[in-house]
Amino acid sequence: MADDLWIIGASMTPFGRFPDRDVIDLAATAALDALDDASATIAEMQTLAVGCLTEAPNMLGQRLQKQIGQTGIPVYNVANACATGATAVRTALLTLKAGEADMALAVGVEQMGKMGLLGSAGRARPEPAGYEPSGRYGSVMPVEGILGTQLMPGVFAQAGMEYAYEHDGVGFEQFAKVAEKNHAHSALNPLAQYRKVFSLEEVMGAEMVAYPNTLLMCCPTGDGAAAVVVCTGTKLKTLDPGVRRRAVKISASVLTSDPYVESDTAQPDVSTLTKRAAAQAYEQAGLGPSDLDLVELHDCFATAELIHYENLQLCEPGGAGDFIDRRAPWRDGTTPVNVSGGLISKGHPIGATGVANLYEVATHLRGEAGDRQIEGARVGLTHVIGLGSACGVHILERATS
Amino acid sequence: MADDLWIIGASMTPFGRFPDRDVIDLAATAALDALDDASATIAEMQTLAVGCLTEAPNMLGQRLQKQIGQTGIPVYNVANACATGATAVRTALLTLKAGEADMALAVGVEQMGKMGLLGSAGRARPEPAGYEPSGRYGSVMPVEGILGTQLMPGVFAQAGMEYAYEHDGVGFEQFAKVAEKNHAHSALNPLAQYRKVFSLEEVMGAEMVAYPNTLLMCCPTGDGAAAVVVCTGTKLKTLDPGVRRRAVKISASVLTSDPYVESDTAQPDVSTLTKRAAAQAYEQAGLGPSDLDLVELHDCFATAELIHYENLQLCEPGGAGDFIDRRAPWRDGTTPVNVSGGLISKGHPIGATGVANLYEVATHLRGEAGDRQIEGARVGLTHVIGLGSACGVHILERATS
Amino acid sequence: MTEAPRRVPVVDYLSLDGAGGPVLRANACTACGALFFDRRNACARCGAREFEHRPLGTTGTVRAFTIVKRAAPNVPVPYVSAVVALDGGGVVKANIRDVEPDPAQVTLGMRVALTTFTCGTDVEGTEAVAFGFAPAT
Amino acid sequence: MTEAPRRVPVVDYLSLDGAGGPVLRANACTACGALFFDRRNACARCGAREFEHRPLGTTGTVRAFTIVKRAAPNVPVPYVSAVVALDGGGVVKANIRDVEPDPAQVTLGMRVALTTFTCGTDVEGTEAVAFGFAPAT
Ligand SMILES: [Zn+2]
Ligand SMILES: [Zn+2]
Repeated sequence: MADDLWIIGASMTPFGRFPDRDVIDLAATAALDALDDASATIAEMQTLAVGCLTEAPNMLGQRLQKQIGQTGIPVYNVANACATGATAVRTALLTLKAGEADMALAVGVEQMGKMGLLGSAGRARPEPAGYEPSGRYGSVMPVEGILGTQLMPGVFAQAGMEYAYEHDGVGFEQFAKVAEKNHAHSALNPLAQYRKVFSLEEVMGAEMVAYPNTLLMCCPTGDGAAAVVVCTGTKLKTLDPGVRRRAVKISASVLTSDPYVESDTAQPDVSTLTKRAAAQAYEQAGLGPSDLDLVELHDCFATAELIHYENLQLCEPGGAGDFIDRRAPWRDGTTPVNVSGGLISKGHPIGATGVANLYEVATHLRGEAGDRQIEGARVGLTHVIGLGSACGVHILERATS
Repeated sequence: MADDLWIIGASMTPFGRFPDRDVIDLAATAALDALDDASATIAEMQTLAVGCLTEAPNMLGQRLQKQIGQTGIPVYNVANACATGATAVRTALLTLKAGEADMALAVGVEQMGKMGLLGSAGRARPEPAGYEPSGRYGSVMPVEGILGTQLMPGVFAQAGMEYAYEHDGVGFEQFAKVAEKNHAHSALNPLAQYRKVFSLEEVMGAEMVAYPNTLLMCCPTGDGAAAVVVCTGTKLKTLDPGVRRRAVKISASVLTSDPYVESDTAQPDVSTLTKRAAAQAYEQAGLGPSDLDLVELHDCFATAELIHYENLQLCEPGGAGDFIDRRAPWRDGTTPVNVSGGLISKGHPIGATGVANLYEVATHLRGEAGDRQIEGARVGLTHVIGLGSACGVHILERATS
Repeated sequence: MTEAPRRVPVVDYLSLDGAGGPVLRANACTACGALFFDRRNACARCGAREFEHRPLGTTGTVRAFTIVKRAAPNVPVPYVSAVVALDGGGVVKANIRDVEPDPAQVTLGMRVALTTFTCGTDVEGTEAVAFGFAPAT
Repeated sequence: MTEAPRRVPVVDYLSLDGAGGPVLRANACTACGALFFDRRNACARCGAREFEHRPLGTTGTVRAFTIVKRAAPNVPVPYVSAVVALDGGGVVKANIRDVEPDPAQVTLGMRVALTTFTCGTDVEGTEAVAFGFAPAT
C-alpha cells in the first residue's frame, strides 16, 4: 500500500540580506529553480505547501501562485517556528501519501532583514502604568530579564549547560569548537550568508551574547528561500531517465512535538522530542546513525548542535564533548555535521531552513555539491527544531539503481 | 485502499466577545469538549492540527497541548485566511488518509476582539514623506480608496454586483433578503453572537458600509473556537456503540485555490474556486446538490451568500435572485442555508469558522440541534472561502447503520 | 543630480507621458498574452517568464461597482469603486469620478473613459497622480 | 474602595504573605501531581482537569545557567539566568542574585535559596516584587 516518496527537484537561493527583493521574489526564485531542477512545470504540481513564519497569516502560498502559476490546486500555508520549512515538506508529503497528489511543491522562505538576534524582544520595554496582573502567570509587567531569560540565545545556552551539568567533558571550549567547525565548513559553500573561517580563540573571544554562546556561536538573521519538488515512486517510474537518476529517496519523514517533562515549567525541552523524532526516523528508514554519511542539524546556537549529537544518536550517551573534541563532525571526520556551514554560518531564514537542509543533503547524495561535496555520500539526515516545540527529521538516500 | 473518514466528536464555543479569556482558553474549551463528545482522550489523538489566523506564527497548537496534554504527537499550525479552520480539518484528515494516524484532533480558533469591520486598514494613513515607488505596483502611497477599494466589504460587494450585472433579477433587495434570513435563523441558535430578528426594511435601512452591503449584511468580528475529533472507518469499528451511532461520515473533503482568470488583476475571483471545490466534492461523495438537507456556506457578506447559491449549484445558473425571492434557503425552504445564522449573525471568528460549520452540520445530522434542528437531516455541505484565495468544501452524511 | 519630478504616477502601471495622454500599461506574457499590472516573476496563467510592456485601451465598461461609505480615516467617503473591463483587454479596479455616489446614478455596464487626478502632494511639493474613470458615451 | 496595595508579586505564583515568608505556589494536578505555574485548562501530563494550590520548597539546585550580556534595552546586563530544580519538586527559571555574573563564580549544581527583590514601582507607588535565588549552603 505505501508508496515510496522522492525528491526530484531541489533548490535554494543564496542566504543573506536582500533588501531589494521581496519575500515573493525569494519564494518564486526557489520554486522556479526547483521546478526546473525537476524538469517539471507548475501545471504538474497537485499541491503546494508553503512555510514562512512571518508571513504565515498572509496567504503567501497563494501570492506565490499568482507569480508562478495559478492552477487551482490546494495550498497549505503552515508554520511551526524554526521547523516551519520541514512542516511544509511534510504537508506536501502527506498529500502524496494520502493519494491526493502524485507530485507536489514545497517551499520554505523568510525575509527577516536585520531584525536582530533578539527579534521583537530587542525593543524597549514600555514604562509601567498601574500594575495589573495579566496573562496566564498573572504578571504585572514583562518579566524577561527579571525572572531569567526566555529569549533564544539564553534558552539554548541553558539547554547546553544542562547537558554540561549532566555529563563530563563539556564546557565553553567544546561549544565553541562547534562554531569553529561550522564557520570553517561555510567557507566552501557559495550559498552561505558568511564564509569566513575563525580560530577557536576568535570564536571564544567574540562578544559574549549569553554565556557560553558568543556572537560567533549564534546564527544570524537573514533572507532566503528553498524548495523541493516531491513525488511518489509510482509517478517517478513515469519520468525521464535523467530525472530518475538524480532522484533522492525520502526514507523517513517525521514530525514531533515536545512530550511533557517536569522542567517544561522552566523552559522548553529541546532534547526529548528530537530523540523521539530520530528514533522514529531510523525505524522508518531501517537505518541507523552509523549509516549516515552526513547530517544537517539545527545549530541555531553552538550549544544546540552539541546536545543534538547525542539526541540524534551520533555519539555515545554522554559523549558529545568527546565527539567534537575528536573532530568527528568535521567534514573529514566520521560523521560530517553541517558541512553547509549550518545555521551559524550558512544562515537561518526561518521558514527556509528546514527545506534548505534537504537541498543540502540531496545535493551531496547527487554528487553535485562541488567544493564541499562529501565524496560517495549515500545516506543523510536532516533535523530542525522550532522552539515551543516542533522537531522535523528526514532521512534521504541516494537512488540505488 | 481508501478508508472512510468520520467525525466522532464536535464542539464549538459560543461566538461573541470574551475579553476575559485568552485564545488558548477558547481553543482548550473547544478541544476538551470535542474530546468529551467523542468519549476520547488527548492520549488517543495521533495528530493535532490547529487553525488560527492571527496566531499562526506563534505555535498555538503546541501552546494548546501544554494546556490539554503534551503527548509528543505531530502538530500542524495552518493558515488559509477565512478557510483556515477548514484547512486544519483537512490537514488532520490528510494524516488519517496517509496512514500516519487513525484518530486526530482539529481545532479552529480566533480571538479578534473589536478589531472592527475594516481590520488594520481601518487605521489612519500616515502623512506622506517624499514619494518613492515601492512594492510590486511601484506605488508611492497606499492606494486604498484612491484606486477603488480592496477591503473585504467592497470586494464582496463588487463580486455580488458583478453577478447582478451578468444575471437579471438580482439587486439590493435580493442581497438584503439573505441577511434578513440569516438574522432570523440565528434567533434559534444559542451559540450565535447575535440572535436578533430584523425586517427586510431594517436590513436595507441600516448604515450603508459598501453598497449594496449595509451593516446588517456584514459579518461581525468576534471570538470563538470549534473542534472536531476525526478517525478512520477502521478505527471507528473498534469504538463504543454510543460513539459509532453518533458518528458522522465525511463523504467529501476538498480544498482549492483560485485558478487564473483575467479579472484577477482587479480583485480576487471568489466564484471559480468555489465552483471547482463543489464539483469535486459532489464527485467524491457521489451526491448532488439535490441530496443536501442543509448547507452552511460562507456568508461573510450578504452579497457573497447569494453568489454561492450558484457556485455551489444550489440554484439554476443565473437563478440566485429567484432562489432567495422564493425563500428556498430559509430553514423551511427546499435547501436550508445557514440555519445557524451564518457568519452574518452567528459570527465569524476567522479560524473557528470552518470548523464550526462542520459542528453545525454534524449536530443536525445527529439530530441534536435543538430548536434549530432540520428534521431528518441526512446530508449536509459546508463551505468556506478565504480571500486570496482558498476554498474548503466538506460533505457530511449521517451514519446509515 | 536632477531636480525631483513635479508629478509622479501613484502606481508605475500608470504612464503619464504617453503621446496620446495618460494610459495604463500592462506586463503582457509573451507566451499567452495574459496581462498583469505588477512586477512579475512568471505568468500566473501559463508559467512563462517573459513579458513585454503593452499600453491598454483608455475606454471600458463597468462590470461591477460599490459605493463605499465606511473607510479608513483619511479616505473621503462616499466614493464609487468599480471593476472596469477595458476595451481591447485588461481588467482594472479604480474609482468612478464625475458621478454622484448614488446607486441610481451609477449603472452596471456603463461606459467609462480613463481620467487622471492629483491624489496627494509630498513634503517636496511633488504631486502624485492617480487614475480613475469618468462616464463616457 | 480599598487603598491600592503597596507591594504586589510580579507574577501570581509568587506568594508574599506566607507564614514562613515568600514562597512559590504551583497548581498541582490532583490526578498525577504534575506542577504548573500558570493558569490551567487541564494537565499537560495526564489531561486531568482538577488542580490544587501547593507551596513549593524554597531551596534548590542550579541545573543550568547562562550569563546574559545582550538583552532588551531596559534590562540591566550582565545577569545570571538559571534553571533551578526545587527541593521537593518543581523546576523554575529565575535570576541568580548575590553572585558575580562570571562563569568562574556560578557553578552547575550549586545550592540556592529563594529570595525576593523589588523590580519596579508603578505610577501609583506600588512596588512590584520579583523572586530570584541566592547562593545557599
Ligand atoms: Zn502566460
Ligand atoms: Zn496530571
